[in-house]
Amino acid sequence: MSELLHANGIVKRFGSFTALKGVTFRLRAGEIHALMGENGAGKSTLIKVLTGVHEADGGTVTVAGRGIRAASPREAEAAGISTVYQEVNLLPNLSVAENILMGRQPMRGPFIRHGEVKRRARAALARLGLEVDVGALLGSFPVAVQQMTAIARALDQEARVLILDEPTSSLDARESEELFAVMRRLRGEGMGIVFVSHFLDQIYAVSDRITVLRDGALVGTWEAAGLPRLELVSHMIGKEVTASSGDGGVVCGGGAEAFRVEGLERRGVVGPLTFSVAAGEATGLAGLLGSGRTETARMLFGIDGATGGRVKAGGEEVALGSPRAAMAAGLAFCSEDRKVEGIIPSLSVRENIVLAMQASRGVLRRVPRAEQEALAAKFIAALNIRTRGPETPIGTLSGGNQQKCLLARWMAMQPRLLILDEPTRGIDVGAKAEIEALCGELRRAGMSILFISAELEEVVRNCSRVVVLRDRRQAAVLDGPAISLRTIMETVAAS
Amino acid sequence: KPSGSSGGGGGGSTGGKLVVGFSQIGADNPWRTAETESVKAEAAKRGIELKFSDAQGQQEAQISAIRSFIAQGVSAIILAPKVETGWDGILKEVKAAKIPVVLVDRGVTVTDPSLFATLIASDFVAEGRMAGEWLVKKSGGKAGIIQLEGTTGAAPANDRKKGFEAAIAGSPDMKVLASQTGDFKRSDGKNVMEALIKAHGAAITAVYAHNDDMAIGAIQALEAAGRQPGKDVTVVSIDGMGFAFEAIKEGKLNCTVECNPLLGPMAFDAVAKALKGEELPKQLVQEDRLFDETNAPAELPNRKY
Amino acid sequence: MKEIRSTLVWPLVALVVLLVFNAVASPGFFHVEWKDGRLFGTVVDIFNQGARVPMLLALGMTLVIATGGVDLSVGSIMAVSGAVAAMQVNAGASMGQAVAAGLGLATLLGLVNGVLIARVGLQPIIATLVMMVAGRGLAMLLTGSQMVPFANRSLTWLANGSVGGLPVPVVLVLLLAGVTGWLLRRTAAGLFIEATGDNEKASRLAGIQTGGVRLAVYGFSGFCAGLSGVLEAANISAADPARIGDTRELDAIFAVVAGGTALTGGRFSLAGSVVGALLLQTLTLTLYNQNVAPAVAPVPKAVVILAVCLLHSPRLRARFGKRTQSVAA
Amino acid sequence: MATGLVLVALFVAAGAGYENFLSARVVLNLFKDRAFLGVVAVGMTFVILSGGIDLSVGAVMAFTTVFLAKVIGGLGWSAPVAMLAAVGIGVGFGLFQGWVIHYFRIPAFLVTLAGMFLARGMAFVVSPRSVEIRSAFYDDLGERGLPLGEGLLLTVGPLIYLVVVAAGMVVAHGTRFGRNVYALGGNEASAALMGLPVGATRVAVYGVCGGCAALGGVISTLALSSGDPTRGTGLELDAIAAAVIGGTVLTGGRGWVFGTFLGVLILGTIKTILDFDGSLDPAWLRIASGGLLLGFILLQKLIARQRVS
Ligand SMILES: Nc1ncnc2c1ncn2[C@@H]1O[C@H](COP(=O)(O)OP(=O)(O)OP(=O)(O)O)[C@@H](O)[C@H]1O
Ligand SMILES: Nc1ncnc2c1ncn2[C@@H]1O[C@H](COP(=O)(O)OP(=O)(O)OP(=O)(O)O)[C@@H](O)[C@H]1O
Ligand SMILES: [Mg+2]
Ligand SMILES: [Mg+2]
Repeated sequence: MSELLHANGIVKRFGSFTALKGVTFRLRAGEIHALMGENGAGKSTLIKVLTGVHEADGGTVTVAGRGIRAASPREAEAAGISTVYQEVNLLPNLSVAENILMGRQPMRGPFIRHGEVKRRARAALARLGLEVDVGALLGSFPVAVQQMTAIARALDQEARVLILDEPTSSLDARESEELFAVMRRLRGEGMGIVFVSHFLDQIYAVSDRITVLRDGALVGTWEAAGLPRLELVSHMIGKEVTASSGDGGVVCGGGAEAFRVEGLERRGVVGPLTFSVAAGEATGLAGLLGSGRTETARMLFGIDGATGGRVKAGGEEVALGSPRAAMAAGLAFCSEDRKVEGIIPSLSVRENIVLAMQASRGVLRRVPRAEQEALAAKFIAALNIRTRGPETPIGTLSGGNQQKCLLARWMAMQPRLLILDEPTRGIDVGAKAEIEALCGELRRAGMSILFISAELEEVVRNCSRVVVLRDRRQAAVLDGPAISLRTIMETVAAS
Repeated sequence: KPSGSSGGGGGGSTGGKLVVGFSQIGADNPWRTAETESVKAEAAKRGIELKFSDAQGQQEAQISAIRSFIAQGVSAIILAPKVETGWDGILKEVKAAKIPVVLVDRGVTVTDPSLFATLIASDFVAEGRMAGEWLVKKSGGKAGIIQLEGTTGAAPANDRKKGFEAAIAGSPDMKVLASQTGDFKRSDGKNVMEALIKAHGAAITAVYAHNDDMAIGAIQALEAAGRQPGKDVTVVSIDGMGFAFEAIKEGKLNCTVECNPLLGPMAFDAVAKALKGEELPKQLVQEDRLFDETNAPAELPNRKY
Repeated sequence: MKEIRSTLVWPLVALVVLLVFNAVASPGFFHVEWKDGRLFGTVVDIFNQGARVPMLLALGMTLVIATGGVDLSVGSIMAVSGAVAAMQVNAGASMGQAVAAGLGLATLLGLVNGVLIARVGLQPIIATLVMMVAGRGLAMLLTGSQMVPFANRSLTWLANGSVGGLPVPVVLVLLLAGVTGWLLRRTAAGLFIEATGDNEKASRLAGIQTGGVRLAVYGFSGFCAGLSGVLEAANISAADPARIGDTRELDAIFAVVAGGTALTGGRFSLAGSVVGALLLQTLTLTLYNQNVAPAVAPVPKAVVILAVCLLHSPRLRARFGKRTQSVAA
Repeated sequence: MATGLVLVALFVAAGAGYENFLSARVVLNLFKDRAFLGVVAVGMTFVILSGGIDLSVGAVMAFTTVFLAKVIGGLGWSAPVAMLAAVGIGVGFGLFQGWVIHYFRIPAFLVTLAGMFLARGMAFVVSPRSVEIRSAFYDDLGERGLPLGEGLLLTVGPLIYLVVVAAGMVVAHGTRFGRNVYALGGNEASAALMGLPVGATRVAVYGVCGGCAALGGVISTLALSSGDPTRGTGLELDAIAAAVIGGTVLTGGRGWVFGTFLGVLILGTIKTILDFDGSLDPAWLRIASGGLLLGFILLQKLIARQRVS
């Protein structure tokens, strides 16, 4: 099979830190090639070197036998490489259609054919099974739609190489399947596809070969069919792993009621919802894309105020008019949109972690520096955050590690109810287990968790109660033994 | 209420009252404020309705104000032009609407002298010259001078500099050590003087400021540096504001050349004549007097501004 | 901390270059003598004149810019507070009362800016533009557009006196800068300001009252401008409502940006701004000292600004082999 | 949208309050008097949309006016050649600023602040005082225009203004360059990752703005037949205000050229109202113009909010 892309001995340094240590990577025509590794292993960095975002400090890249020195994404695109980056890198101030066709708009003389732009955008999204108003601003859509838009943009280019950096991190099963179908078809047409994901199932479902990176170095490349899962994970984390049951089974219900949501709604948007959250247990919110899970969380946390209903804690009604009020009532909310609503990019890891705690204490009672450092050190260790140190700007961390810092921010608050919206988005297998374990600990300490995830297995594994949403309304509340993949799917799908 | 024709045109008046538009450059110094007050007071005295516009230093704003005056159908326009050039077009429009224009402060260069009725002017060059001549006489033709210029590019600054430098050109020992802008401000005058004292030290024997405010600032700086303004440093300025007279009385300022801002009465006299259709001389030059310790104390009680 | 220190280097380098130029071009530049119980010399002037306006304004402006805003109204607020203080002493108030009145009103006007921005949701440039125009009007209204001279010794002392040989404004402003800097780091205010400027949405979701933060920084900027206005009036024993502080907002913004605080908000450096202000003042006095004709003075000014810019340029620094880290957006 | 409504409302209100206000002449004057500002503001809109700012426009305009006066009057160039050269210089100056901003990654604020000083200084070097322009071409052009009846004439300046606005709208909305400007202002990093020509767009935007500033200078000389090195002080603030009032967001990426057009008219209307009133002293005049501006923006916000809900 012909080789499409060959990266040889790539070295990339950020200051004194070496993110890639002589990585070699080959992509054939007509294959789906998975790129695996823990958070911070260097996957995104390798991709950014291939597409000219970062200039390599060493090594060469050849595309279809020709040496290229992609100095910019523009040139990489011209060389036939089309990319979906990990952080959705689109333009929220432009329409969905424009985002898909930016730079490649069909023209009539010097003028853009706007109608044609929309038509092509609609077609590109339709290939992924998505139908939205392509004229609306991208920023008005949730992360998942934005991610689909980014994928549609990449698919619309006539490229020989397609690079997808965690494209499925906020898609649910159905969307992911649509994407895989497209990927398989493109593979059939001879395209080479690089695919990054932390979902092992997905990796094995689509990829032909797997390359593993660890700490910026190449571990090896294998045929997917000949690489057992356990061995793959061992390569990733650099340790022998044996099959372990994991203690992630369903935590049984029966805990005392900690919070009670009564008829909470935001008229025209979501609700009404009525359910209770038990102390020391996780309650899941399940539903399809756009079913209103995020909106429920935002309403609870007082970001978009509720128009009706109430929330009671221990029988007393709590005021949830603003994030601050919600925090005072013991709530914490970790947003799914880490780039826009999560990280403060130029502040350090330490500052990002203590931020919420500091905010709740107020301006005058500064968290002492020693305490800040202890806290940062504790979470860096506990969540295994890959950072050069607590003073590194969070913006320079890998996506998964940023997510861990945000989790740390809210765990440090020791809230009574922790709302996690897609907390494991972009997080590697090892870290997922760590986070689940940590949640377990928090629960045992009496904290309640409201858990939102597109990964139903995760919901099933962690939650003792699941509120199922359909069309922005509460469809059912499943309890304890009633929770299973099948029951949730059935409730979601019922009409 | 009676309304003028929307196409403009002269002779418009409201409620029998004469309406006159006054386009002023700005309100950025006491001299100009005094001028504005004088025009306003005179209008009130004569029962004339005054449409006042403050252009905040922009010629374009003056032009648009005049256009508004035309649209409102005023009977006459008093204009204190920011610069000399650029008035041809708008004054033609005014003329087409048959509205007489009285210029105050300074003239304009126009192709057709009939575009304005008359000019009630101060001659900035002459003011500078008077100050220069006085200083030459006072210092015996030998001085190390600091010149504090007005706002860069402003007509009074340009002209007062020109007049002064012409007056001292004949005396080779009259040396301008430094010439820096104090932006017509007291604070900037003081800041600049503070700096220049350090740079030129004892060589400074005279200060020429383009307005009284900067002179006062310079005096403060000189005193702070242990010099004696009015005695070992001769201080000359222009405008003749009340506080300058007081400074002369205290012996700190040596001389100020008056630039009379009280143009209101003359301006409205001219307006009245122009409206009656009388032919006016093209220029009514204000007589600017010079005050020093000999005649200032006597004048002080008469100062209204 | 390390980054902040490294951003401070470049304005300092520019300042040193300018000082070296002066040392060569005008021999008396560094001459400082003891006269009437105070230090006297060009360098003292740089600090004194620099403290009264650019430094003070830059102090407030730094925090405003750190939140991603800008304050165009500082010049007009200077006029208001100067006028109020002058009128108060003329009406028989003590220096303390007069200054308090001036600063109080100035802070209030700053807070009005803050309300328009944080509560009403106007863009900072527009809200403070309105204040710039209306504030000037207010100052002129209070004074009938006239200069307000006064003869209060203690008020005049504020700008012309000296403490231990140093001009009072220098002592006052450095003290204010020091205390502000210390407070910002002792409390969480500095963190909140930087977080608000860097990512307001995320900060709000983390529980920071970003509205309150913005309100406070505009209030503080008003306070600094007020103090500057009082000192300027005290300096010439008169308040100048129509002209004082005119266009000085640009000086302040320049000082802040030259000092390494990005206009887009986020990380800030008070020390950098102070150095930036000194740089600006040194430049001004250099032009006086070299007797550069006022008409062409803008040209060397432009050259120095460009030079400072180039020193800040990551690209150029990379050329010189300095290691830099870039923060992914 | 809201801006337009507010403008109409203001006009009607003022018409009720002041006689002769609601007339074709007043409307025409609005265009005549603001033509130069309007053109400059269109250029500024592009810069702001790209996430930048240009403080040099007023100084560039001033330089253009004295340059024209000098080369036409002093050196005897033919007026059209001189105008082309002037606009060329403006574009070149803008391109240079854009290049410095982009290549050296220096904040636009600082670069264009330096540009402002530079252009202003050069204007004073060309001529320290205002100069007349005597030229048959200017006299001729002054008489020409689009007759609107009633003896009203839409002169060349306002015509250029309208053409520039129309062209600006088409470019911003309908061309790749225009869309790239929005992309750049929306998120530079994303625009770069999308493979858009970030550098070329940024440099070009400042070129456009410099060209508009120079064109504003040309219009200004057409209206005044003179050059003046002090002209256009504070113009940058007016231009920025016009854009922002018109709905352009200062952080870039959102806004529209037509909004700026309305913003310019709003600023003009406020000024006209104050001129028609004519009874305010300078202090109240400033308070009133600040107050009117604020009232305007608040009203606009209110209407915009009502429409959303
Ligand atoms: N711009 C940057 N500046 C400094 N360090 C960086 C920068 N970008 C990435 N790094 C560092 O390089 C390392 C590799 O990051 P990269 O984003 O490639 O990881 P990844 O494998 O994609 O991880 P994830 O699965 O979390 O997305 C990380 O330690 C990160 O902190
Ligand atoms: N498939 C879709 N098509 C169109 N609009 C969608 C779609 N999905 C979500 N939206 C938009 O998203 C908003 C509600 O989504 P919300 O974030 O509440 O859902 P969610 O259940 O949290 O989904 P997820 O987090 O998986 O994106 C609505 O404004 C809706 O317009
Ligand atoms: Mg990654
Ligand atoms: Mg969601």
